[in-house]
Amino acid sequence: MLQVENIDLHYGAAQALKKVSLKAETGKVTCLMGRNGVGKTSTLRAVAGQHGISAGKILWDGEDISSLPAHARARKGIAIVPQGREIFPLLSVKENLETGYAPIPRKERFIPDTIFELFPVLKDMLSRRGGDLSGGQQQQLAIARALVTRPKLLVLDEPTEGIQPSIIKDIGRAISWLRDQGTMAIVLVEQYFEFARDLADDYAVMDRGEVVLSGTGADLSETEVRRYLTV
Amino acid sequence: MSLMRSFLLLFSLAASLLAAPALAQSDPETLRPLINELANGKYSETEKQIGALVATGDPQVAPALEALSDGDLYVRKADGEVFIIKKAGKAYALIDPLTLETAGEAAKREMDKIKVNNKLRRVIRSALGSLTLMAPDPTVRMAAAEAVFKAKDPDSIEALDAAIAAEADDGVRKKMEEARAAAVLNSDMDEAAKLQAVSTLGTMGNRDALSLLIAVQSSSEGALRDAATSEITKIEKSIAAWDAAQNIWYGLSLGSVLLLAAIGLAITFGVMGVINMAHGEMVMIGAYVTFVVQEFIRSSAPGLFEYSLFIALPLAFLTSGLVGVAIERGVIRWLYGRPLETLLATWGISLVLQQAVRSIFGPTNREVGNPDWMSGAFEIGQMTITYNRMWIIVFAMLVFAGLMLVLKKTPFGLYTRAVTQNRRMAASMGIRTPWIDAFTFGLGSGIAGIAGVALSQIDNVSPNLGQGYIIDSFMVVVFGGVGNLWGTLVGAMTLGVVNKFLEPYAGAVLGKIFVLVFIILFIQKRPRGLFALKGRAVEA
Amino acid sequence: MKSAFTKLALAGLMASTMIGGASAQEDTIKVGILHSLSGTMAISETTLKDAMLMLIEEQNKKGGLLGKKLEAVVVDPASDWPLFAEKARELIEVNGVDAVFGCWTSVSRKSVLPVFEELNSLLFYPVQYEGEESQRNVFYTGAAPNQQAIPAVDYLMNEEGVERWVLAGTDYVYPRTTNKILEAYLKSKGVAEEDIMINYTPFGHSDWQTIVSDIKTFGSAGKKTAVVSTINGDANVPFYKELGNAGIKAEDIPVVAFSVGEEELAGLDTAPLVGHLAAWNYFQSADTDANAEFIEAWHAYIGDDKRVTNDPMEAHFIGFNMWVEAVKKAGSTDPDAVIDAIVGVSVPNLTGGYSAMMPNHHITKPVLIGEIQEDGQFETVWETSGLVVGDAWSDYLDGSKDLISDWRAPLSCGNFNTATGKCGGSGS
Amino acid sequence: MMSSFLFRAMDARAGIFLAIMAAVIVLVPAGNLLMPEGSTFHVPNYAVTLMGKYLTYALLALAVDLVWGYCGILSLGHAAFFALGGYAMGMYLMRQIGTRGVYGDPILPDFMVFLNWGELPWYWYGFDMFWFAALMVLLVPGVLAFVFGWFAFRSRVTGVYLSIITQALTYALLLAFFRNDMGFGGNNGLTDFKDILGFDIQADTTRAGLFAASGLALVVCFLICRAITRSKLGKVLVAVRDAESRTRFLGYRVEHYKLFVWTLSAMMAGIAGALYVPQVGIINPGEFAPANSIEVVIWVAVGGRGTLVGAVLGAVLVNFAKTWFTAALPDIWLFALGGLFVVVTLFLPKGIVGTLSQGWTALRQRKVSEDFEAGSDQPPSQAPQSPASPANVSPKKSASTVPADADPQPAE
Repeated sequence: MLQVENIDLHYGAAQALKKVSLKAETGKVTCLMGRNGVGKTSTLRAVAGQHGISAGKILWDGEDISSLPAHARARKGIAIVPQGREIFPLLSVKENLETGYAPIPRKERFIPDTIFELFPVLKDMLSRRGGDLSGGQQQQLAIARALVTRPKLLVLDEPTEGIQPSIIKDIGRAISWLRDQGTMAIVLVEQYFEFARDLADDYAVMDRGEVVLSGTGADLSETEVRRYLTV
Repeated sequence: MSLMRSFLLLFSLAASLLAAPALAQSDPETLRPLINELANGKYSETEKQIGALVATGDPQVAPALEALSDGDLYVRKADGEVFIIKKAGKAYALIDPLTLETAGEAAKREMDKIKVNNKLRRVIRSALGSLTLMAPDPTVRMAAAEAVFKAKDPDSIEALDAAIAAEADDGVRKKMEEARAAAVLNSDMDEAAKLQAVSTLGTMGNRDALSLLIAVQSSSEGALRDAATSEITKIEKSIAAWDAAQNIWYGLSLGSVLLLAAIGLAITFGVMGVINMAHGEMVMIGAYVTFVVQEFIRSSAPGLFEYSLFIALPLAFLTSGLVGVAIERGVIRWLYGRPLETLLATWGISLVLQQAVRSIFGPTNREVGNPDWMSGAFEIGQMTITYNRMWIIVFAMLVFAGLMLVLKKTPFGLYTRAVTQNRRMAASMGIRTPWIDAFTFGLGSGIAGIAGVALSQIDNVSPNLGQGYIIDSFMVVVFGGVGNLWGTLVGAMTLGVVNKFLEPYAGAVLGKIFVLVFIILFIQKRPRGLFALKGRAVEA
Repeated sequence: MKSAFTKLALAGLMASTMIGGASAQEDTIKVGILHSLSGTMAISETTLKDAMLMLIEEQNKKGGLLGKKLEAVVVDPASDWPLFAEKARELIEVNGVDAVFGCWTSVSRKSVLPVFEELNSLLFYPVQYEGEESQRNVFYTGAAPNQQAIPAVDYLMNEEGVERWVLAGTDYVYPRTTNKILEAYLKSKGVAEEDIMINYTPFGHSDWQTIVSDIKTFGSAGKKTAVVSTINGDANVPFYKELGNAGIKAEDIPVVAFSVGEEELAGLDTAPLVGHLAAWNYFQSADTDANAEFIEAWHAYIGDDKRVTNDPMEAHFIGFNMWVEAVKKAGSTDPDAVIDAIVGVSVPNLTGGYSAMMPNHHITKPVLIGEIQEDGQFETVWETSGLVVGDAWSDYLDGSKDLISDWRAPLSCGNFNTATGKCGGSGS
Repeated sequence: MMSSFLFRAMDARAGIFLAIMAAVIVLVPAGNLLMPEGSTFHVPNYAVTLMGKYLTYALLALAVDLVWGYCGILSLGHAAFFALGGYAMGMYLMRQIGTRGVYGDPILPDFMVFLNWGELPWYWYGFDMFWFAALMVLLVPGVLAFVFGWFAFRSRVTGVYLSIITQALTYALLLAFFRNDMGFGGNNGLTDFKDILGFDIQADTTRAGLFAASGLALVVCFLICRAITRSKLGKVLVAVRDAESRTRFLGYRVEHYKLFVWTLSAMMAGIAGALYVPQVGIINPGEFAPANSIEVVIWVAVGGRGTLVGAVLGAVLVNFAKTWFTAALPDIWLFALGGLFVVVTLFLPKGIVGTLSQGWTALRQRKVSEDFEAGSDQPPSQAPQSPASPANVSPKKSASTVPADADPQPAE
């Protein structure tokens, strides 16, 4: 279980997060919502270890991981699907997937078949360069790449951004399938309300670097949340 | 070492001579006074004496002459007896110059060297040539034929005729025929014989033949002159073609030196974005490792000398690599995100390393020897290819291929490429980016180190070694396109060949200036080098 | 903060000046050593610094000079020519040295000349150079072109019968001038224009393939060919390596070098180079007692009996002893007194004779031609029967053939024109 | 609000600097000429030439700081402009020797006489006149920089590529000037100067005059640089440095701005070289050596990039250290100097002046932050840093984010 407790985060002198707290449980999808620039991505970066925090704590299965570097967190089973996908453009699809071998033991270094079942399109593209794929394909690759590390916490940052509806559906199916496996906690940052609503077990809404609403998916009140999503 | 070689040659020569059917073999004792006379007086006297020995036509005098030429003929001060000597510790082992039996030992100061200079060596060589045309060993006969060719002495035609008749080896016989042709043209034989000789030289087709034919052309008339002229035209045409080939070869050779120097930089600079001004010093460290290895081998295992470079390679890789890792861990890793400051810090490191080497090994050049397989040259047509250059080209290609293999086929290479393209994402994939940085820097430095082993074979091993290559290396990497190893390969070879084609016309200095101006202009045309990488990963 | 620093800097400079001024009154005679210990020239010059320290130490063992101990002041001009001038000034003004031994390259000497002239001090310059200079405050203990180049060419012409010449050099003033002189000299001996090939390369040139192949081609024209090499410093090692590998033997195309000594050969496997030549005024192999003593002292001082000695070291040996004798003669280290006293001073050299300081501030030297041996030493194959007087102004150059130099009164002129009878070149 | 703080800081810094310079320009020559030798206030000749040399180096560093610190052009070839200015001055000084050369030729410099040059090459014409030489001191580096910059900036050669071709430029000039056939004295360069403007170059007064001239040139160029960096032009330059393509999108002709500053900087370097030569007495192709240019960059980095005063301080400090080390530790001074560079880089990343002013700013910052907490809605931004992360700007654009602090970036 992931527990984010009262974290602050600064970019230089600018404060991006103020006492943000968040919880994500195994087998559940936690949705983080909010407008552009309210600190969602910063929160994910803090969780993945891509940016240091200046106050508060991040606990993973009870262990304080606040000061661990990103690669050590990957070893703890935390995988991120970042905003903009961040595919390695000059590596082939296969190589992109294989970068996920780094944090796992030697005997697990293979690409699980389930990945190709979730994203069959990747199977035909193994030798293509990552940079040559379409946006939707890159998004699928980014999720697949994260899955290669056998994560226990999967963090997705706006996986639907700029992607055609049919693939959004595929991605949604994949996320709910992963949740149903019950082996991982999923944190999903989303602005696309319907997509989030369909998937969320828990939710949190951010504004101006703070969490302003949170609760379980059942309580998710569209009007209240919409207030924070529309500009 | 080469002393040993000449000794072996000497003995095989002598043995073969003794075994050969006596031509004009006489009692050694009648020759001894003549040999003892060699020790008298000036070079001119010695020269006369050599003439007298050769005039006996007795092959038994050959070993003494050979030893004289090698500087191994000494005279005993006490009684004026002449011996061939062999250094045995502090004393000399004496060998009788005629019977070739050992004749005891003598202290150094009891003996005087019989002085020899280039002119005497030349005289001896041509003299030995005519004496050894019939030797049983074909290599000796070949050398003899070459010596006679150079001497162009009409008096040797008779001996050559006999030797040609008896010769079984085609190569040697061809050489003898050429030697005969050269001698014929120098004699007063009739025109038919000379025409025949001109055509022999025409088929020989190299510069030696050309110079002989030009001499004929300018000193003769009529048919002979015409024949010579037509052969000259032919040879000049073929030489021009060979010259172009030779220039390409020189260019590739220079290119592979540039490649070796630059390829490590292509990794640390091109892949990691670190401006490593201490790169040249990594090359220098590799060269000094070679020196240390050779010193160690010389003092404790002389037999391994031929393999010294193979022993030095892994050690140089490790030493330079470790220094590189130390630099990365100690300094550079604090500077990521401030690339220009790596320039500053590594410049400081390069000063420190230079001074360190100067303090440890002294400021002067150190000797790194070429093993036999790196020495000498062979010819393909009219093109001379030196072994060291050839092996360096081969080596550069192997290093390049090896590096490509590491980067393309190993997990380490994959992680390195991932880190290069997107460091933050790579870290989030669980790749230990600090380790990758250290290892990549170590790899680049280690490769610079093995480049140093190769460069020690053709250049100075001095504290300044690295400085000489650093600018060229940066030019190659930038010309080829930062971050692209193929670009580095093509860039190095292009610059090498362009340089070598300019050099004969513009001279070495202007040639180099033109190449630099060419690079400046080229970058205007393609601001990111020959093989510009596309995409955001490179621009970041 | 800036002002604090400036004050500090000024204070430091002044303090060192005052210390310098004060210690000049102490009981030592200071000798400056101005050789590069870092940068490109360190490779050659560091040895000379060590040699000077040894000579000074030995002199102190003999009781010093004028009853005082000698004290060496070492600075590092770092192969940086303007820095040479700065350091020279520092040695004379701040440290108060009485004589300076130093410089290697011509440009470093040119850089310090105005300083020595202005501050009226003494410089002993130990390296063979292009000539065309005679300065009151400078003593040239290395060879002038007539003490090296011309005898070497004579030897090749007479003994080896060379008819065709390659003049290969690094593109700077010494090779340019030497080659100019040699070209004029060769032509005066009837060598045709097309039998002379002149080739210049940049400093530190390392790819000799093309040039060596050109030499080979030039040499295959049927006439006996030789290479006169004024290739400088670091470029020699790759040059000789290429030469050896390309199979150019001394018997076919001998190379005579003016800048290659024992020190340079120490970085080379000399087996393929046996028979190539060098012209110097001293070889380590010189068979004299003085030389044996010098070598022994050197090995003891440097703690390594593989270290070689070379010609510039001998030049410092001669120059230092001349200075010592001149100071004794003058009874003072005052530069004017020493300049007056030193002309005519004669001290033993290491090749078994005496070298004397001539009025033109050059010295007399024997000229030796040596062949490279397998052990990295030279064997003398020819030497001048007597001593050759260093000629400041070449007889083979138009601009300087009328010039002479004599620093004795009443002439006291470095460039007296015998044609116009005036001091100061051809003008005024 | 913060920016006015910075400017006030800058004013204070510049004020102190100008005051010190004024004092140095007056006191050093006065101390040299007026104070009797032996007096505590006497400045020895040695110190005058040495400090004069430092001042010309400081001017060169200033020129580099202008293009690197404010415009992001890392020139590894600025010594070329310095040397060209030096050569222009050296040619004038050579022509002033007249018949006092060793051969006494009234027109040809000595090196041309003994290498048998028949007549003066055309490009030496005019250098017997000071005004012409002075013009060339500005024009030769200026025109070269203009042509070079014209091509390079128009083709958008940036970053390391630009740095390396500036290095290629100076290296090519080095090789060219080494050639004796160029007619600039080859390796020996130009030396043995006698007079400048009729004054004996070795006279104390001339030397003091040159010192003062160097100081004045430094002050004038400093004021020019400051005027530029404080103007709107200066802000555009900083924008170019920090985000060139964005500046271009905003409609600025980036290459024109760059070209202007680049050419100006080269001319300043030329002036520095021209003042350097008469004080050290020699100009030789060694000045073109790429290593020299790198050293200049190091002076700037040590002092503090983008601070002007820092460039001056760095140049003086490093050269003082070099002077001191080469005499005090002749055998091992490279360890000390090399070590100094490493230590400064690691522990004073913004250089001496940058670190000091950052410390000072940080002190102020705390106060400002408190004000901010108290109610201001405009977050303070740290001026000298690269643009703040766009986390709180537009996430859509954050594809081109600046990596986190510890990330390596390809060289600028």
